[in-house]
Amino acid sequence: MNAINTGDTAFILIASALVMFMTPGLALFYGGMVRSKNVLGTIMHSFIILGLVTIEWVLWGYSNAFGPDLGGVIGSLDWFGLSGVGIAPFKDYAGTIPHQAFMIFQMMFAIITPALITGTFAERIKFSTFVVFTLLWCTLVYNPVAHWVWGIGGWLRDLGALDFAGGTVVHINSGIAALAAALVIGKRKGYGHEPFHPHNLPMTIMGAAILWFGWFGFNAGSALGANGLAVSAFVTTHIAAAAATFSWVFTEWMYRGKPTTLGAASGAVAGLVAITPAAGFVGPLSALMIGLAAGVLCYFAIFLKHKLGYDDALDVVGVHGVGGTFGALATGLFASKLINEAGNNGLFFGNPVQLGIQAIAVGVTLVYSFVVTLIILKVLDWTMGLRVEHEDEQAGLDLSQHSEVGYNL
Amino acid sequence: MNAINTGDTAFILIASALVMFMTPGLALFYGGMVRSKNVLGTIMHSFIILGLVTIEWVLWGYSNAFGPDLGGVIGSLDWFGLSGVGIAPFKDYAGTIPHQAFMIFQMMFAIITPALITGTFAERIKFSTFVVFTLLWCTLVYNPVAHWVWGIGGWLRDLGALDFAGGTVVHINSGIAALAAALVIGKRKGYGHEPFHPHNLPMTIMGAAILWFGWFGFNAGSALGANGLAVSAFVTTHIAAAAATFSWVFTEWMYRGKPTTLGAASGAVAGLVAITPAAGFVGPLSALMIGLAAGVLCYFAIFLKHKLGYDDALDVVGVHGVGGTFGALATGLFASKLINEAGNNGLFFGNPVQLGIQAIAVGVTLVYSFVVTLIILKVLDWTMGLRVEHEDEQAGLDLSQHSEVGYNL
Amino acid sequence: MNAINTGDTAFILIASALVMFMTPGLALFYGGMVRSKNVLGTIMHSFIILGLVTIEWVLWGYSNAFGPDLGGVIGSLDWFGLSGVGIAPFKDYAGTIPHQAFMIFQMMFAIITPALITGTFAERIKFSTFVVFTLLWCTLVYNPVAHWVWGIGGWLRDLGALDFAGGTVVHINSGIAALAAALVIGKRKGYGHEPFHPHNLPMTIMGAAILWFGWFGFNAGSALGANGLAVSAFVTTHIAAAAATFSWVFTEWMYRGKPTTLGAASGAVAGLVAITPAAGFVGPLSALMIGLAAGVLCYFAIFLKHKLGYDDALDVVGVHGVGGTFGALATGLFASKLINEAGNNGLFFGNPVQLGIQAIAVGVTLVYSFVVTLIILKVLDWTMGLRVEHEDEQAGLDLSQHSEVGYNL
Amino acid sequence: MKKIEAIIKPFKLDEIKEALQGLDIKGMTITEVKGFGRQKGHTEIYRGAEYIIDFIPKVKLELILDDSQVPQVLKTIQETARTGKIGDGKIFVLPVGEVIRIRTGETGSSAI
Amino acid sequence: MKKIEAIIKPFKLDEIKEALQGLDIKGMTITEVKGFGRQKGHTEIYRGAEYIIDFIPKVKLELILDDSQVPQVLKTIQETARTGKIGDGKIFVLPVGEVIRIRTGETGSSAI
Amino acid sequence: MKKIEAIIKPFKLDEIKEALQGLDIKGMTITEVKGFGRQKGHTEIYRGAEYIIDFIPKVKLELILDDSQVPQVLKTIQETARTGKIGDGKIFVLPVGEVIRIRTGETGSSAI
Ligand SMILES: Nc1ncnc2c1ncn2[C@@H]1O[C@H](COP(=O)(O)OP(=O)(O)O)[C@@H](O)[C@H]1O
Ligand SMILES: Nc1ncnc2c1ncn2[C@@H]1O[C@H](COP(=O)(O)OP(=O)(O)O)[C@@H](O)[C@H]1O
Ligand SMILES: Nc1ncnc2c1ncn2[C@@H]1O[C@H](COP(=O)(O)OP(=O)(O)O)[C@@H](O)[C@H]1O
Repeated sequence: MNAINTGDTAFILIASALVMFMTPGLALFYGGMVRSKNVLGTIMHSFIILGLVTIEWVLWGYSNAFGPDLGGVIGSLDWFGLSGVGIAPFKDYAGTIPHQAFMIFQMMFAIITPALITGTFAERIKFSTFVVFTLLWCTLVYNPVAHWVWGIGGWLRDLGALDFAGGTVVHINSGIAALAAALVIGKRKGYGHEPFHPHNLPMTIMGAAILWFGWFGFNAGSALGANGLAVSAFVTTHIAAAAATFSWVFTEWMYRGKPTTLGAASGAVAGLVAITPAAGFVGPLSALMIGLAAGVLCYFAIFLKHKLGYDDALDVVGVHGVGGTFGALATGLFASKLINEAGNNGLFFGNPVQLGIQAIAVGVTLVYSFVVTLIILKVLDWTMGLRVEHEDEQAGLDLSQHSEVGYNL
Repeated sequence: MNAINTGDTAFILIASALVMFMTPGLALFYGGMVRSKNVLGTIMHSFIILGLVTIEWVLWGYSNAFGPDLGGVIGSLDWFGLSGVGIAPFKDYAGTIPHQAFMIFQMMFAIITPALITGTFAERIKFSTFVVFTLLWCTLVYNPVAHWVWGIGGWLRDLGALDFAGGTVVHINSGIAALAAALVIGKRKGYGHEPFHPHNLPMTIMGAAILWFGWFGFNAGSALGANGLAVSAFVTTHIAAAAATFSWVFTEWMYRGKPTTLGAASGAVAGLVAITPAAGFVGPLSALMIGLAAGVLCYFAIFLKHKLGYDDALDVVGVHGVGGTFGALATGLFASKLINEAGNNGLFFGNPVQLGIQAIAVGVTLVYSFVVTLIILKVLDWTMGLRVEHEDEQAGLDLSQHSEVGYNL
Repeated sequence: MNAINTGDTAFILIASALVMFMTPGLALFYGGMVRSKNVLGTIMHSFIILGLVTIEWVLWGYSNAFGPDLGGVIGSLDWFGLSGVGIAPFKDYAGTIPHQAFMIFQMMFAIITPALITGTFAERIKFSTFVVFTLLWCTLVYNPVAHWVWGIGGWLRDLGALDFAGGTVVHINSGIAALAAALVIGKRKGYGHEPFHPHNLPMTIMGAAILWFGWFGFNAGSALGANGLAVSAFVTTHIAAAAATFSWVFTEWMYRGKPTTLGAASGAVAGLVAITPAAGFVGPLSALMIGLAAGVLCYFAIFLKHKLGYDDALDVVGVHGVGGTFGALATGLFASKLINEAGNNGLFFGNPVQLGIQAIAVGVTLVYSFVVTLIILKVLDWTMGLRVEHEDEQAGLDLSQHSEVGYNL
Repeated sequence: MKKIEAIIKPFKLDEIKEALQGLDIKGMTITEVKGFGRQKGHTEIYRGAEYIIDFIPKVKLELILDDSQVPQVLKTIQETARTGKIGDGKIFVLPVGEVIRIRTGETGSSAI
Repeated sequence: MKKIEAIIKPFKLDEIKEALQGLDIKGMTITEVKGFGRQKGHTEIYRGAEYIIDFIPKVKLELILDDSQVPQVLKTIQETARTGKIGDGKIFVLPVGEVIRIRTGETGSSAI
Repeated sequence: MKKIEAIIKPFKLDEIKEALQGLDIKGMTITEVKGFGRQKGHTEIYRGAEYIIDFIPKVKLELILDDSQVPQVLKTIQETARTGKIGDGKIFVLPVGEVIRIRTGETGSSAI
């Protein structure tokens, strides 16, 4: 039957609104961490993506990612301009809600993913180049990877990889792209000797709170209906976020002597990242474990940049790259058919193969995204230039790129 | 049948919450744009309206706007104090949700409309007079116009004017009232030679984000159920907002050399305003076009005030007046019965008459609202005085009207 | 029948998300009122509770509060670690939504209640002791009281006490605990002669707005379905909040000569507190009256601290203690079976007994919570020490407890 | 050389800056300060508690000048900053021993 | 006439202001400054990275006085601002050439 | 004793502080100020309206020194603060009558 279920539709629409709200939430989360002269530039990265990627998604993005499969690798352009994407449900994706509801829910994921990357090149990227990068990256990286993992006929989906709400597509993908970007763009002027304090931590915490709030839409909405699975994903999402909040803060308390609020906010996001691929496949106590581990792991992962010497300004690699990878693998450990019949069992539930499949999905995404992102950025660096002038960096992106000032208090 | 549908009810309640949240969102949007000494006064305008108009709506507002029709012009007082407005659905408005759900959803519209006006007289209005103005304006302007357009028996509704979610009732209405207010109250001291920089743009952008988020409730909720129409309105709303964000920023980039974040936030609001009357009547690509046009149009519309010499402090006329008018007329161009059987076709779909009907609704609202607002304000100016004392304006509304200070950082 | 209703489930999940969002909202509400050197410490109190209490609730909290009854006094540990708390509805609590949905909705209440208390000891509590206090308080105070009032077999529930959404469990409970805490911890250094201005009122107002927004989930969600009762609770919640916003501001305008924005925000919260126990039992005009009274009453209640000489930093006693007590008693006045068949009539509807029952529930909660909180705090004060060192208080909690600074503008 | 410090009402700053530019003054430095004086402050009210705030926002202007420029500049500031109401502020003149322009190392009058 | 500049601990401001009012001091100007000295700063930690902050918030008090008032004022400030712990601050006395009250144009002692 | 006031570019502060520590300077006080001078400001654009901002953020350094330290410190500041671009700032030297250390009541050189 093709009937639209009002409860499911209400849920997915509100979930879409929540996920949309995450992108400005991210803008605040990132905006509070940069120096005050870059607050608007940083916020603008996320905000303008709302404009750009929406248009891209309507025109060709949705079609490439979810449209009729071409060889397991990409969707065709048959749905260009949303042609044929109407109100009637498209059963292969979601049988009880209008096709457009599925499309707009997915759009919000396509928006936030490139926005996540912006944390790595904050405080120094040229705005015009950034705009071009975003469009290229969505087209050449996000859309294919989304197709592989979620599209009907996508090869990773067919392989049996489990990714409930975007561990590979969103987090590993953006996290590893961020590493490529940090390497190509180079360090911020003064990095390592001048202090780079967050300029407004209440803003960052508020941003983290909005992310947490919106993530309920992200993960529970990925059940595509207001059903038991949605409830299960909602519960695991919250538990993992809380557990990682606690474990990050506790780790740094032990390790550095102080429990910090930025640590609490960072831990929350790390937990949310890690549970994303697992949310609809694991139970509450598994979520607790995943969250606790993610908080500790990501705390130490951010030290990588000091060790390896790249400047991932707002720790996209450490939180989304490492957290997402951990979550995708943890799904291969903790997944259970008792929770989700349509999923599979993980290693701890007697099915070691799943871990291998997860590792393949992770590896493929890491390699593909890293390489293609690197190429895009190198080409842009040669042609348009990736980085603002020395003096513009000193003056800050707000003045140099936007002729505005964040605060006149 | 009189059964309440849980999906529809869930959707309208959450939509009501979202629309309620828009008013504090507006408070931030406006609050960030004024000088720091007026931040609280500006926020207070919106916040106190939540208190005032709720009471007004419960007592007589809802009855006047939606109660039993008197001659096509106004609702009677039969529903005074919500008498007879209970849980059973009132089928003529919404058959699947409790009557009170419809009432509270509409209340949120009645609240935000006068709040929109406050942007025009920001930084100089006397608080006591403002309170009286708000109550008079709701009673004498908002309630009748809402009745004409949406009330059973309202004459513009019967004429066939299409206004999905409030292009005329909310935006044209508040936008033209704002023009009247700007003319009566006069320019801010120092306007034109002193700088009037926004004091906190991150706050403004956050406000715009909340508005965008809440607007999903505003427009999609206007379908009054979690149905295909709601999905369609949700999708067009988002697309238009994104398109206008992009086109405003791009326009100023070309025209003034810089893409600004205030431009992005302003563009988003302009797109949301323009799509409001059209949301449930047009398809995604029409929404894209409406959004793109709204961003360009409203960008240039705000220069009107410099040309014509009035001081519309936060550009209510340029964004809501012009954007709303454009949207209402665009509905007459792009509306299609393929999208909404209960609507009509616009000019581009073979029905030029609709454009004429839209123009009548626009014209009537413009004239009525402008004239009555002007009269109210003139009378208040003579009796209570509209504007704070010279020195109080210099000290700022926060200190002079509220004995408070926004920040002690 | 055991079928899950999608509309109800969608509603309760979104309501849970809204209530979760209240805790960071509270963090902002409180955070804006302290001095800038304590902003992070204050926000952290609420934020870390999200982590701590979630874990506590999953492990033993839910089981103690809602698990199989032991003698009317406490739930057993049968549901430790959510064992047996699955997707199938648990009919005795909520028949149309998964049991886990009920569990997670209740979790959000368990989180915000101890967060409310933190306003009283703001700016001077030791972080480590605070963490221990929170866990003890939840276990020894919140869980039993929640069981008495809401748990199957709880003795106050069986007595017939009406508490729709937590007047006793949440507000009286936290309000009176706050009084105990203020008495034990003592006044802030300089209190009474140095000025203690709010450092960021826009933040406080934003927090109040988020609280209001989230409270729709809190109160309407307490209907546990998207039904007529939810609509009724939603409407009364909004009306009371608005009425108290107005009446608080109006009272201080008359009494002190100025209508303040902090007053508007405080009034909104006072109204929301007072309507909480009554929300699903009273009609719109009763809500109007309750709200109007709450605004006036709580305004004067905060002067108590000056009279009695304790330092309840952010007025938890005045707003939540007094407002909650008033609301619980007002439920005994205004409740009507016409609104909720499953409730009862209050004094004004011919049933004076109900007022007596309400008074018992209030009295019991006041005494139990006060005494146990006092004991916990005294023990902690002797063992760990409750208060930061003199110099740490002067430096602020942000630096001394967290080695962070809120703003670098 | 002399240093002139003027405490003025903040909203007068632009006017004074323009008047001084008219005198061909090439540079100045300003600071946001708070003043306490005859002008009374204001009251703030938070949840019913009243606070009297004595310190009023002012702007401090600092200018280094050649002795010859001093009388004219004093006159201009005094006239432009004046509203005639209490709290208009003060001007102080201090002796200066040496001036150096960092960019060039120039000293004395040519460094101003 | 003399100018007195005192760098003090911020929380001492109110106390000093009151002590000076007791001496019939009619005006002063204060500025938020940061000090570097013997008193050591603090450490901040952001995502595991530690930053040592050397500059400590202080308040600068500026007073123009008649020579006769100077000794008493110095004594009062020194005594009131003193906590005995490192970082209590300094007082500097500078010569002043002229003072003008903007409102009236008065100069010299009567302008203070 | 002398007072040295230097107006510098904000991002030079750390470097200068370190250079001065090298000279065994024990204390200094800094203030955020805004400067107006040859260096031109910037343009801000809000909703299409352009504003020219003339005042540029600078940092003011204040040091009290024994006369003997002055030449060396002037040289160090001038060299370290210099970028060679317009807007590098100025150094002023003012006479000081007296210095008191609040904590101990010491005066003169030993109070610095
Ligand atoms: N003796 C003083 N030393 C330093 N600053 C002073 C002195 N007297 C006044 N001021 C500054 O001048 C400002 C204006 O002084 P005030 O007494 O209010 O008005 P008026 O100068 O018109 O009599 C004060 O706010 C303060 O900043
Ligand atoms: N030579 C100096 N020149 C200018 N300011 C100084 C000087 N020495 C100290 N200060 C100021 O005085 C403050 C207190 O000095 P510090 O050495 O920390 O303590 P103490 O004065 O008790 O020895 C410093 O933070 C700084 O603002
Ligand atoms: N005469 C002056 N009095 C006080 N401050 C001055 C004076 N001239 C310059 N300044 C300060 O020095 C800064 C740098 O001066 P500027 O003219 O821009 O560059 P430069 O010193 O390289 O010629 C100014 O921003 C201002 O703060």
